[in-house]
Amino acid sequence: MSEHEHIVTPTGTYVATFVALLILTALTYLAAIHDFGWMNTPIALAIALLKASFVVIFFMGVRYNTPLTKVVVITGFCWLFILFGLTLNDYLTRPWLGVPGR
Amino acid sequence: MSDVAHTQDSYLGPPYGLGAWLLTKDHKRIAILYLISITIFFAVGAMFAAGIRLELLTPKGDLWTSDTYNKLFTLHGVVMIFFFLVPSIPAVLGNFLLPIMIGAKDLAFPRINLLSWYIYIAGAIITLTAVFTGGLDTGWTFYVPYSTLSSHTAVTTAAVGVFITGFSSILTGLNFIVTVHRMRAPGMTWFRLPLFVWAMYATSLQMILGTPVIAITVLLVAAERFLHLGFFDPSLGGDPVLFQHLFWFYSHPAVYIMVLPGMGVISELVAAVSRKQVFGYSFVAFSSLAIALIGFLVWGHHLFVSSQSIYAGLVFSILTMLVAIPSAVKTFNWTATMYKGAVTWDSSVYWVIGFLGLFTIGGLTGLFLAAMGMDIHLSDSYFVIAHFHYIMVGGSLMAYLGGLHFWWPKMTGRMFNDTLAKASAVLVFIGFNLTFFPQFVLGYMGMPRRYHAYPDEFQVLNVLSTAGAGVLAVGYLLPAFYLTYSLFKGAKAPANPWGAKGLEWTVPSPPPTFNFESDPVVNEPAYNYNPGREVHVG
Amino acid sequence: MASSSTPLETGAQGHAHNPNLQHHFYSMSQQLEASTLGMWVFLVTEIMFFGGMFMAYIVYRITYPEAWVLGSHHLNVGLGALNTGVLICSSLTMALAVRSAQVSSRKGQIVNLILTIVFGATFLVVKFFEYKEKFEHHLVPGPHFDMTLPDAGQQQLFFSLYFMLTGVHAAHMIVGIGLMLVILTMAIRGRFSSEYYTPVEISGLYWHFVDIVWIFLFPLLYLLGAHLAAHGG
Amino acid sequence: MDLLFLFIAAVSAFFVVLVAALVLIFAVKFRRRHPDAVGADIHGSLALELTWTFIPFVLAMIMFFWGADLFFRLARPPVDSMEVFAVGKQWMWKVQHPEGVREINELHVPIGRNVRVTLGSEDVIHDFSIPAFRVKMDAVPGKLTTLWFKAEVPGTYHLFCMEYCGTNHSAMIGTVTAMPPEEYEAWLAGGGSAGGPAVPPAQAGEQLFTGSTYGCSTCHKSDHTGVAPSLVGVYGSQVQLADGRTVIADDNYVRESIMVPTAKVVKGYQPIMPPFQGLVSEEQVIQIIAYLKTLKADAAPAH
Ligand code: HEA
Ligand code: HEA
Ligand code: HEC
Ligand code: CUA
Ligand SMILES: [Cu+2]
Repeated sequence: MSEHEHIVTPTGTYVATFVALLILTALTYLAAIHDFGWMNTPIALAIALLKASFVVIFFMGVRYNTPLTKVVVITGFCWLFILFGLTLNDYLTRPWLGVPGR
Repeated sequence: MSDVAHTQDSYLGPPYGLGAWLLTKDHKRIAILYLISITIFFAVGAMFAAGIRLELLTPKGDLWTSDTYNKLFTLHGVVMIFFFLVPSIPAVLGNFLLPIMIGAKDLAFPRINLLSWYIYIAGAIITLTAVFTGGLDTGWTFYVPYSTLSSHTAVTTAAVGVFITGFSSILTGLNFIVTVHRMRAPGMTWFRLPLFVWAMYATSLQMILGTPVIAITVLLVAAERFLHLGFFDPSLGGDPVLFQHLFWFYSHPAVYIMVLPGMGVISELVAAVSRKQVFGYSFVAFSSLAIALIGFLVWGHHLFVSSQSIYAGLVFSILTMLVAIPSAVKTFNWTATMYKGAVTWDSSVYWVIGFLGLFTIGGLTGLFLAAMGMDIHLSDSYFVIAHFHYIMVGGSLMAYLGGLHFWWPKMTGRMFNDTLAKASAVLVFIGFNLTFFPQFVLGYMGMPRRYHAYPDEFQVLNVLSTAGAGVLAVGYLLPAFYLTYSLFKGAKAPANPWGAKGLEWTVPSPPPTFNFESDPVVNEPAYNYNPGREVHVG
Repeated sequence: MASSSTPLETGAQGHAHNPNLQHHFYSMSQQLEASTLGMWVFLVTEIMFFGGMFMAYIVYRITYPEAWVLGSHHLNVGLGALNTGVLICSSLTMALAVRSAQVSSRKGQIVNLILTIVFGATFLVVKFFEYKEKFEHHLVPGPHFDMTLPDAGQQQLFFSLYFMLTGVHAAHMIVGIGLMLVILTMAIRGRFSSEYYTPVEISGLYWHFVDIVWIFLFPLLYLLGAHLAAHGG
Repeated sequence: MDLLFLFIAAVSAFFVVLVAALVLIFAVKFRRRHPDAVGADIHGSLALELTWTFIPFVLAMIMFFWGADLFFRLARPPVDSMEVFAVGKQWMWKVQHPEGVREINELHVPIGRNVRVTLGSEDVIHDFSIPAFRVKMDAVPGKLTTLWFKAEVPGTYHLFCMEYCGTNHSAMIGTVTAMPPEEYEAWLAGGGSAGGPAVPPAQAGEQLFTGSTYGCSTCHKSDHTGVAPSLVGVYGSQVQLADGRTVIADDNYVRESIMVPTAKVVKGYQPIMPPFQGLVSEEQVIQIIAYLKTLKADAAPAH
């Protein structure tokens, strides 16, 4: 693949990613045993999302991939949110109707 | 171009044996494998339809028991949708044509292509096992909790069958997407792609994004039934409506999976019969993508009377209205394409006209259902049945048959009897309207679907409908005869019998194993019937 | 649209002779790009596949927050965390295996692939003991579920989703290990080098994806209302 | 609704005829006159594209607003409706009138009066549909749903179960009889067609609530002295929940509070109420709700 200059990630990057993931896992746990009220879940998800992005960007090498790959990844998440969003659009608005006369 | 000396054998040539076919990696041979299998399934589904129509001749449920009737319409729906219409155009015509149309030697992943056929067959066999080990009586929609807690039929087996078949569709979609992105011939830019390819691309997007959800959903149903896990069980606090969301998240896009390929075929046919550039190429191309996208946002229109929140209903209703617009754009563009064309009166144009008429009716009646207040009355009535048969049978199936005839000479190297083909198209058109138009009226009068027996006043229209099905049957049986006949006795087809444009018409009929004698290079837009000036489309 | 890379720019130059080039591709780079794109598209379908279950999870968690916390307390956070670590290790070795292929180090590939498989197997063993524990405590939904628990019905919903999510995830691990065994044999035979390492690369993508799923499963299943437990709730 | 139907039908007919006519005219007028003829070199027209995007868009929006308006009117029963309860089970409808009269697969209603039907289901999904009145609603197990209608013309009409529910789905049919109010009163007084003791649902609910089987009132006292909130005036009010949300106490909230009390815990109370899932039947839930509705804040009952 000489003409295609496929970049080889240095081992150091991988190890750094690995360490970061472990630290974030510990952080997930620490965040969970603290009471942040309703914020607990968003925090947990934010950390998970961060971890996932590390894996996607470094381990899976999206960094060096074609723009198309990035579009594909983003599409995947968008569709997931279509599924979540429009379904919740039902569940979260159900109580709005109330009872007759109110 | 077609007269170059053959340096390769046609794909139909040696090696012949069964093994050479069953282990082939050639997209054209796989297309033929699919053609044979889905034809069988169409016949199976049609026999179920005959069973339904015969029962409905009389108001009393006298031909079958109600359990049998329930199995009939369920299996009719399951077979026709999952095993016939979803794979029909993509897996047969798409498989055969897509690589040739873009100037590739094969799909990106030939082995996966073959695998997807085997998966399809495996799913089909499992589902057929269900038919013989208790049947299936849930309706093709598998609604819980009936399917999980109440039905005594082989729901688990059937669910696993549908689950498996889903992967066949996913793999086909995946293959097409990668092929369109990565395998185009030099000079085949996105805006030179035939519109059929655009339609297949949009369809594939829906297949890969939607199908996994139905797969997991039926798996949940199977697990709830078989392993006694609980996902939707109301006695545990589960919500049956959640199932409906998950089901329709796929199954609404699935209806576009079923119609977009048909639209693609019609775009090709309209151009070829008029010998003219498709009017508004980029609008037709992008409307396919628009349908693919918006099509994912409207599934809740199947839940208007399901106790879904009425506010959610609002959102879904307005989006449904929006998704009708790209279809309208397409319809008008096809019509405009014929303006000042050089329109042939070969059989192809019969299918095109049939499609346009029936699809328009089917689509417009969708609007009745999308208008929420109206749907309250029409939902789950025969109006819905008529709506979707108009689109799926009048639209997609008509387009499939049209495409099959149009490319038959290319696929088999033989010409069929054009007069009989016209007769078949006319019979299908008449029979179809006779069968399904009365159902609109029935639905408006309030006749519920999935009814084995019905009140007397609906009988006249039902008899009409059954009679129509008889005519329709003749219309469908006819091609089976003259197409088979053509295989043996038909005249040899030239490379381009219709004088049409497109890479597939530059190669011999039937095409050689690697499609092209030499690597094709494209330097003109699609449908360039008036060569001479490079055009911008719009 | 990524019309950028016209598939043919590389044309039929020297490497058309690479024995790994399939006949219908023009060049190795076209082949590699097609395969990776294929795998990414497949992973998108996987996202949607798990998405259906996550949807059910979200809906019921909103509806029955209490039961979800109660259910979560029955899970073994220690084992869950251990498995998270194990999977992260396996992801590292996987990434290194791909790298070894890229730099044509056969030994590196073999060592790292074996490690990946070992970590994967460890994960499954731990999972097995977790499942076993659930069986013993009558936490498997169905007729044997411990109905004396508060909110027994809704907790069954939780455990159904727990088993389904982790079960499907475990099934993916098993497939992944199978895949790795195949890749390992190919690596031992010296099939991969900087010239050709597509199979290693795309199996790696799959493996990492399975890891990502777990990254979400861990907090969503094991750590709900952990702060309540920590304060003796 | 029938007006809307006519409107869409007219629009549809117009477009079907338009498309069909154009296609046929073009196909004939521009038929191929020479085997090698090709069509004119026309590629498209932005103006036309915009026109035929815009016109259908406007028409579709009219349909949407019209349909949505109708739907909202049908989804929200007027306050003064008479309340009938119907529970679907494989394969029949059990109907109960506010005065307690019961019927099966039949529904008698007075004309000129808004009738609200509250629907429950004991097993699978059914659908209560009266095509002549253009109404239909699923009866979903695990929740309560409603629909309403007003009969104008005396007569008998079809009642269908319109959601597939198994073997005898097509036999889950009945009749709706609309009769002048006086006849209806007489019919009620005669104990309906089924006969049997006529205990009004609200009264039955009261017995359930205060009786010893479930013992609701041992905890729920009307004077706020119990371990549980007083349920006087709760129905239809805003309830503060322990997790900070507020919800309106509608049918489904009350139903859920009985079946799965921990799903939504009232602020200031411990989640000690036992779940009644599997103990209290759908019909009894409906009766309890009917009773709770009578507990208005101003007129606290005696017990
Ligand atoms: C190929 C299949 C297919 C296709 C393409 C469609 C297309 C559409 N469908 Fe259909 N539908 C089904 C198959 C399909 N449907 C099936 C199988 C069911 C029932 C499933 C079951 O319950 O078993 C169903 C059910 C169904 C329902 C639910 C009914 C119910 O159960 O209560 C609704 C409601 O909104 C609906 C609406 C629409 C609309 C608005 C379109 C639109 O996309 C149509 C767009 C097309 C046009 C509008 C025609 C062309 C336009 C013009 C000529 C210009 C004029 C246009 C305007 C003025 C806007 N469909
Ligand atoms: C691709 C999809 C597809 C196709 C091609 C068809 C084709 C046909 N369908 Fe189907 N249909 C569905 C998809 C499809 N259908 C779906 C999804 C449902 C919903 C299922 C559910 O509710 O779960 C349904 C439901 C359905 C019903 C409603 C059943 C009910 O709700 O009770 C009816 C009733 O008339 C019907 C009729 C027909 C007819 C007459 C044909 C014709 O086109 C078929 C023509 C073929 C023949 C008629 C058979 C061959 C002829 C003979 C063997 C000769 C003898 C026959 C006679 C004299 C009649 N279909
Ligand atoms: C052991 C005592 C107890 C019994 C018995 C009991 N409840 Fe409750 N109930 C409670 C408590 C405590 C609450 C408040 C906390 C909560 O919402 O769970 C409550 C809440 C409610 C609510 C929600 C009230 C509001 O203000 O929103 C309703 C409705 C209700 N109960 C109905 C019933 C019915 C009907 C019965 C009998 C079938 C019943 N309860 C039996 C203790 C009880
Ligand atoms: Cu009850 Cu259909
Ligand atoms: Cu739909």
